[in-house]
Amino acid sequence: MNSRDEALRLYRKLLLARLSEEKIRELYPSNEIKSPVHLGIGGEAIPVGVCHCLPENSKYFGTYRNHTLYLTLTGDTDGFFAELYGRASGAGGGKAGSMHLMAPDRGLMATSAVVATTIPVAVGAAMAARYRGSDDWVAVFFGDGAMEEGVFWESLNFACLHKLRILFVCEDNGLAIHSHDTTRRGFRSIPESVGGFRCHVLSGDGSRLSTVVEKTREAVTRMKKDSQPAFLHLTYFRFLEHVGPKEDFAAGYRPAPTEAERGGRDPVAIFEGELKSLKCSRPEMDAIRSELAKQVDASSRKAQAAPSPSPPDLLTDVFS
Amino acid sequence: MNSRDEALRLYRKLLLARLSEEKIRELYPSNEIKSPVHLGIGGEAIPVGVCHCLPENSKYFGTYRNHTLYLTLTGDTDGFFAELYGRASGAGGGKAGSMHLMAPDRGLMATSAVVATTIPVAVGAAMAARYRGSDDWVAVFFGDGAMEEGVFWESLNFACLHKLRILFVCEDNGLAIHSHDTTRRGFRSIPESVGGFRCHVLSGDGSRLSTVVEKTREAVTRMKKDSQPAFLHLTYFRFLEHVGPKEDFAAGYRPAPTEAERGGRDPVAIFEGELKSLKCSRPEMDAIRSELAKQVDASSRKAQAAPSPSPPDLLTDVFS
Amino acid sequence: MTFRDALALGMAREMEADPSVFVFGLDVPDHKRIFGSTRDLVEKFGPSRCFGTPLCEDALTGIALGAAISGLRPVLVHIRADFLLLTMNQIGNMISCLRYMSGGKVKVPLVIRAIIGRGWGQSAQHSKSLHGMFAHFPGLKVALPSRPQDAYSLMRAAVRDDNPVMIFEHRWLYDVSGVVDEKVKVELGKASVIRKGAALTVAGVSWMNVEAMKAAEVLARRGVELEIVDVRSVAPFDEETLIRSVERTGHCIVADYDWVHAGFSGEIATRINYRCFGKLKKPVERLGFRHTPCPSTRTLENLFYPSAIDIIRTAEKMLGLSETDLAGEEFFSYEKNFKGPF
Amino acid sequence: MTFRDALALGMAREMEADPSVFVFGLDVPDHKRIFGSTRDLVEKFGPSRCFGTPLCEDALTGIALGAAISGLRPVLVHIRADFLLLTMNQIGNMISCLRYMSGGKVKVPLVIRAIIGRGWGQSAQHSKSLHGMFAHFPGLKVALPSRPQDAYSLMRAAVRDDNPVMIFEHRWLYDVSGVVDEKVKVELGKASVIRKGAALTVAGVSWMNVEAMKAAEVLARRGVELEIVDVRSVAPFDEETLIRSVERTGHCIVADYDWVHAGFSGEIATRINYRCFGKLKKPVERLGFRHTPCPSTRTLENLFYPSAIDIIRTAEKMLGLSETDLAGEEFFSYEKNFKGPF
Ligand SMILES: Cc1ncc(C[n+]2csc(CCOP(=O)(O)OP(=O)(O)O)c2C)c(N)n1
Ligand SMILES: Cc1ncc(C[n+]2csc(CCOP(=O)(O)OP(=O)(O)O)c2C)c(N)n1
Ligand SMILES: [Mg+2]
Ligand SMILES: [Mg+2]
Repeated sequence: MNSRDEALRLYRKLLLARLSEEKIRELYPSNEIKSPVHLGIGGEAIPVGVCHCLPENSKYFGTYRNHTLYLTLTGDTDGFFAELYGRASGAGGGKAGSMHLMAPDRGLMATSAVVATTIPVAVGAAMAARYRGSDDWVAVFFGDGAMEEGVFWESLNFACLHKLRILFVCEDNGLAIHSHDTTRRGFRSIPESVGGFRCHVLSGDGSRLSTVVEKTREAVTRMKKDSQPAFLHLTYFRFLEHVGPKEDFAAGYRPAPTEAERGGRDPVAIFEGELKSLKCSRPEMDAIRSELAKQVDASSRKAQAAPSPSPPDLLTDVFS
Repeated sequence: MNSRDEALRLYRKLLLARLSEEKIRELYPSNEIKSPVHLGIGGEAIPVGVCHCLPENSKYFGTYRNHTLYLTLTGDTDGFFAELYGRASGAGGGKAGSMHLMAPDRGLMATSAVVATTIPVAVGAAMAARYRGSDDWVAVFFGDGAMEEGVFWESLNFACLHKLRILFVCEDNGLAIHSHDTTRRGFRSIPESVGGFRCHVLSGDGSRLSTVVEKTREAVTRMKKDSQPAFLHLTYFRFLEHVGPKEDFAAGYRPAPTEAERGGRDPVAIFEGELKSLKCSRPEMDAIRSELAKQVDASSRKAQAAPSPSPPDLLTDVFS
Repeated sequence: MTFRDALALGMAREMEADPSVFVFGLDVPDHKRIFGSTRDLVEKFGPSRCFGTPLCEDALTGIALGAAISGLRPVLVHIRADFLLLTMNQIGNMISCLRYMSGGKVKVPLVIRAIIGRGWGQSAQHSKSLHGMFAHFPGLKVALPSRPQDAYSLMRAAVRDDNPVMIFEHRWLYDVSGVVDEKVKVELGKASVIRKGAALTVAGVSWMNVEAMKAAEVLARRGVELEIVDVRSVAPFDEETLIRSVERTGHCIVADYDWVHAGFSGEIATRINYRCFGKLKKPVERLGFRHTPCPSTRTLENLFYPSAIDIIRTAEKMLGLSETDLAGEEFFSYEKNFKGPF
Repeated sequence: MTFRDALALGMAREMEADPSVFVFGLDVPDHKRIFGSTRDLVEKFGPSRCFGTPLCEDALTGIALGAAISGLRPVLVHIRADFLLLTMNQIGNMISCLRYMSGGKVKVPLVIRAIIGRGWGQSAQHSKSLHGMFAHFPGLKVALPSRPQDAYSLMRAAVRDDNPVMIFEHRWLYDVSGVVDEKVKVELGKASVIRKGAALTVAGVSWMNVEAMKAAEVLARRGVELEIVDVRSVAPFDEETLIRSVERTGHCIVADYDWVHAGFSGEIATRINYRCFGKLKKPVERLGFRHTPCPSTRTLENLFYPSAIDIIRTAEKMLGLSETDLAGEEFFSYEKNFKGPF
């Protein structure tokens, strides 16, 4: 982190995502959010950190676990909640739901509920940038499970062959739904698996926002020097169930973390620690928190009251 | 090679494939072989050598460039030529053509004209062996281009994860139709690309039958000791056009080899050199050659005279 | 017994009977057990016969094929039919035609199960049916049970079949209960008349049979008796059962659970029109999805999907009846039972 | 101008007009130039606008999508339609619905060309059509030109369209010659009456229009005039042109170039039956592939594919005519022109 200011800007992003998802957890039991929600609690630092380090006009691609990415790029809690509630004013006019939040005007080009599907699409965007001679950057976020899909390897090969300006960001929580990495990986480690490709490979703790920023900056520097794609492997801990608002440690497929473990993997708590060393006071942080909480609260209320799409809307947006 | 005898047995296989394909080259201009032919001239040592080193009950999977594999496993020139001519007595009753020659009773379980499609099928066969507790071995042959298809990586990952007894045999001619490897590969080298996976990786000159045998034996030894799949990377030179009976150096996408280069990449010529050092005389080799030439000639004539399938055959073999 | 339990029981019985049967796919043995439909299998048969996999649907399909031609009987499960689109190459270029291409030298006994998603805003990528698309490929059998007995019996028939069989299961059907007689055998490729009636035939596919039963109940109160033919199998397709029905009623609504354009409903309608030429009182009507991707929000979703109400209104129009007052009726009852997040 | 040259010219004109158009795919710029259909493009527009790729059809399709939503207009070429099965996930789960899922925020202008294989024992994996399968997905347009003018004009319309368009090109059509007027525009989604006649309507798809013209020529000699409607587009589908024709003739043969069961022929037949209810003199007949994978040997291949002879015999049956003596006729002339190896 270069400055206190920059850190506070990042903190706002991190917190906006966290508070929005905590709000979903609070509202979900009412059964009014009729969309599956894949919450990113524990993984917020990755999109926040990566997006922070890329230039303004960069293009981003994500998955169904896209809330932080959407909010980081847009700040648009209104469109976010309205979409979760399936309202006409939602980010996707009610057609998207949680899994397909997009904001092309803010660089969020596509998200998808089919694992790994946006990876080649991102490569296509990087190719388009090259084609037009623009210096746009592209980043694509995907889970560790996505690397098992063939299209990941096809896309990586293509991007490396053409030396495209793209960051492959693997958000590694060691899980695909309830399946552990050990039951899915035939390779020695994620960085080693891509080690034979002509790209920069970097790893780090994705729970630490400062690490994410550092690694992304390093990737950017290396890509500028030696123009090849970068592969960023960032680990994090998924606090909640795969889909839905709850914890599910009781299901038995993984142990519940201790309080200390929680703290050590919570990007918000960790970053608050770092803020302290940058001389940000608790009251200062609390003020930001309550300001953002108000925003989230207002947006979620507005969404609840907003009108649904009307019947003719079903038939629009099929073709341009 | 352990003995003169063994070498002569291998020589017969190598030569049977070569002579059969030379016969196709001779007959093709008559337009009576109404099947696309992907000739393996230059690559014969790979299937011949690999199959030689695996136990009797092994299962094999191949591509459309399968003539050597079929002939090595079956010796069946009758069924081979009859299938090329689309006869009822053909290996596939006229339904297969050159691209789908199969002989499950001789271990050749499947071949396919869609690149990379038999790779996962071979993994399934290896899994079946494990499931039944049998010690069958599986080998799957594919071109270098097949490694660019996602399903290769999915299959490799699955096989490595489950430590299956399978040899992935990459027949690397540096070409996919007319595209050179440099226009297709985003990785540093083929062995490096798979280096992060939990498998044994071996490379060698696939034009040299003795090298193929040596590398395969080494793979087998290593797989027995440390039960993991093996990846065998074998290079060779494709003498002819991608599909069809002709040379196509005049097309300009690659230089014609000099006579010396030809000799250095011709598995039959190379192996004849080795045979000499094993004290096999030219007349001895010539005798084998003329014996096999007669067999090939007889089979091709028989095929030309054989009856086509009859109309009701169209509708059989859809379901069991 | 519920539909989900019937599926699990059908697989369990085949696994007991034949050690070459195994069940695999993403998340098959986890604690959710594919919405309960693989319950108890890993406990009863162990992790070598019921196992989860990496995310690699294309390879898994090839692996199933490789196991099948090696003498095993794999059952591959997909939690959403949409993921079948990743496997089309193996299904269309290999599984459906490998036997033919080999001149009958290999046998391909395998089952692919896929769930048709609905409930809780599944939207465009988790809601496809695709049964008609697969029915199109010679060499595949495609079944869609809509009742627990069929879920059980067709599952058993599918596993025993020496050919590739695909089974499509609508998510809402999982909670449907019904009697399951373990001894009842159902042949693949046969339709079933699940309700007798003289006024009009409904050819129902999957969930649409439940909607049709509801429509029939409503219309019966005013003396209009629908006959409902559960198509159950789209490949092979049992034309005869349907034709016999329509020859009696002279009216047919095809209620498919898929888009109408270029879907299986056109195949059914064409065959009826051909065979009942001159005997139909009205042209065959088709119901299915509206021709858009599936939207996420409930409001639009309810317009996207066909329902009992559409069947009722279409039947009334065909029969020249006034519109029934539906004010007091309870529709979509399964949707009300369904809660998120998935 | 030949059909292949017309395809190349259509692309070239769009590439001249718009620098955002580019053409790519396996082997697109090699010396064979996709059977000549990408001729001169790399020379005229350079390797950044016409390039070959690794073997990765799934990724290529996603790459096309990514380029399209970034403001380019990609044309992706497949030398065989069968390889589209590798790309179904991107087409069915992304390309066809990304605009809808985004609530209209992205635009997807891309073209996917695929060649339908026939000639020289292509067998089961190099001979599929699949147009009906794609017509089924809302959000896609699907065209099948059968004449050089349409090859040129539909290609241009496809590249200019702001939506995903798929073009299926039958391999035998490549050698067909015809006049191409560069100024003629053809709208996507419109059928074309390519022969007028009063006796019977043939709805032809792709190559079957050539067979239908031959059949018409034969039957015309005995005074029976077929009307031929080249369907040209299966999504959107131009029902009106066809209905107008069948309303006049009262007879229709749907001649699809695909398997019949669950294929597009059922969609066409259903719509005719619906709209012309009571006006048809005979039930609509369908022609298509026999319901098997495509065999390799010529003997069986000739039984597998429908032909002019089938059209003639079906028309005679429908019209109550005796069988025409076909002894002196030359059929399959393109097959005779076609030589191996591919
Ligand atoms: C192609 C495909 N297969 C299966 C699924 C079902 N599924 C949804 S999320 C998921 C796990 C993905 O794991 P990972 O990529 O690590 O992402 P994470 O959920 O951990 O963020 C699976 C298997 C899917 N959506 N798409
Ligand atoms: C999936 C697929 N894509 C494209 C093709 C067309 N094609 C046939 S062979 C070939 C090249 C394959 O190269 P490689 O795997 O190296 O095998 P080789 O022909 O060199 O033996 C291609 C692109 C195909 N058959 N299948
Ligand atoms: Mg994960
Ligand atoms: Mg090669």
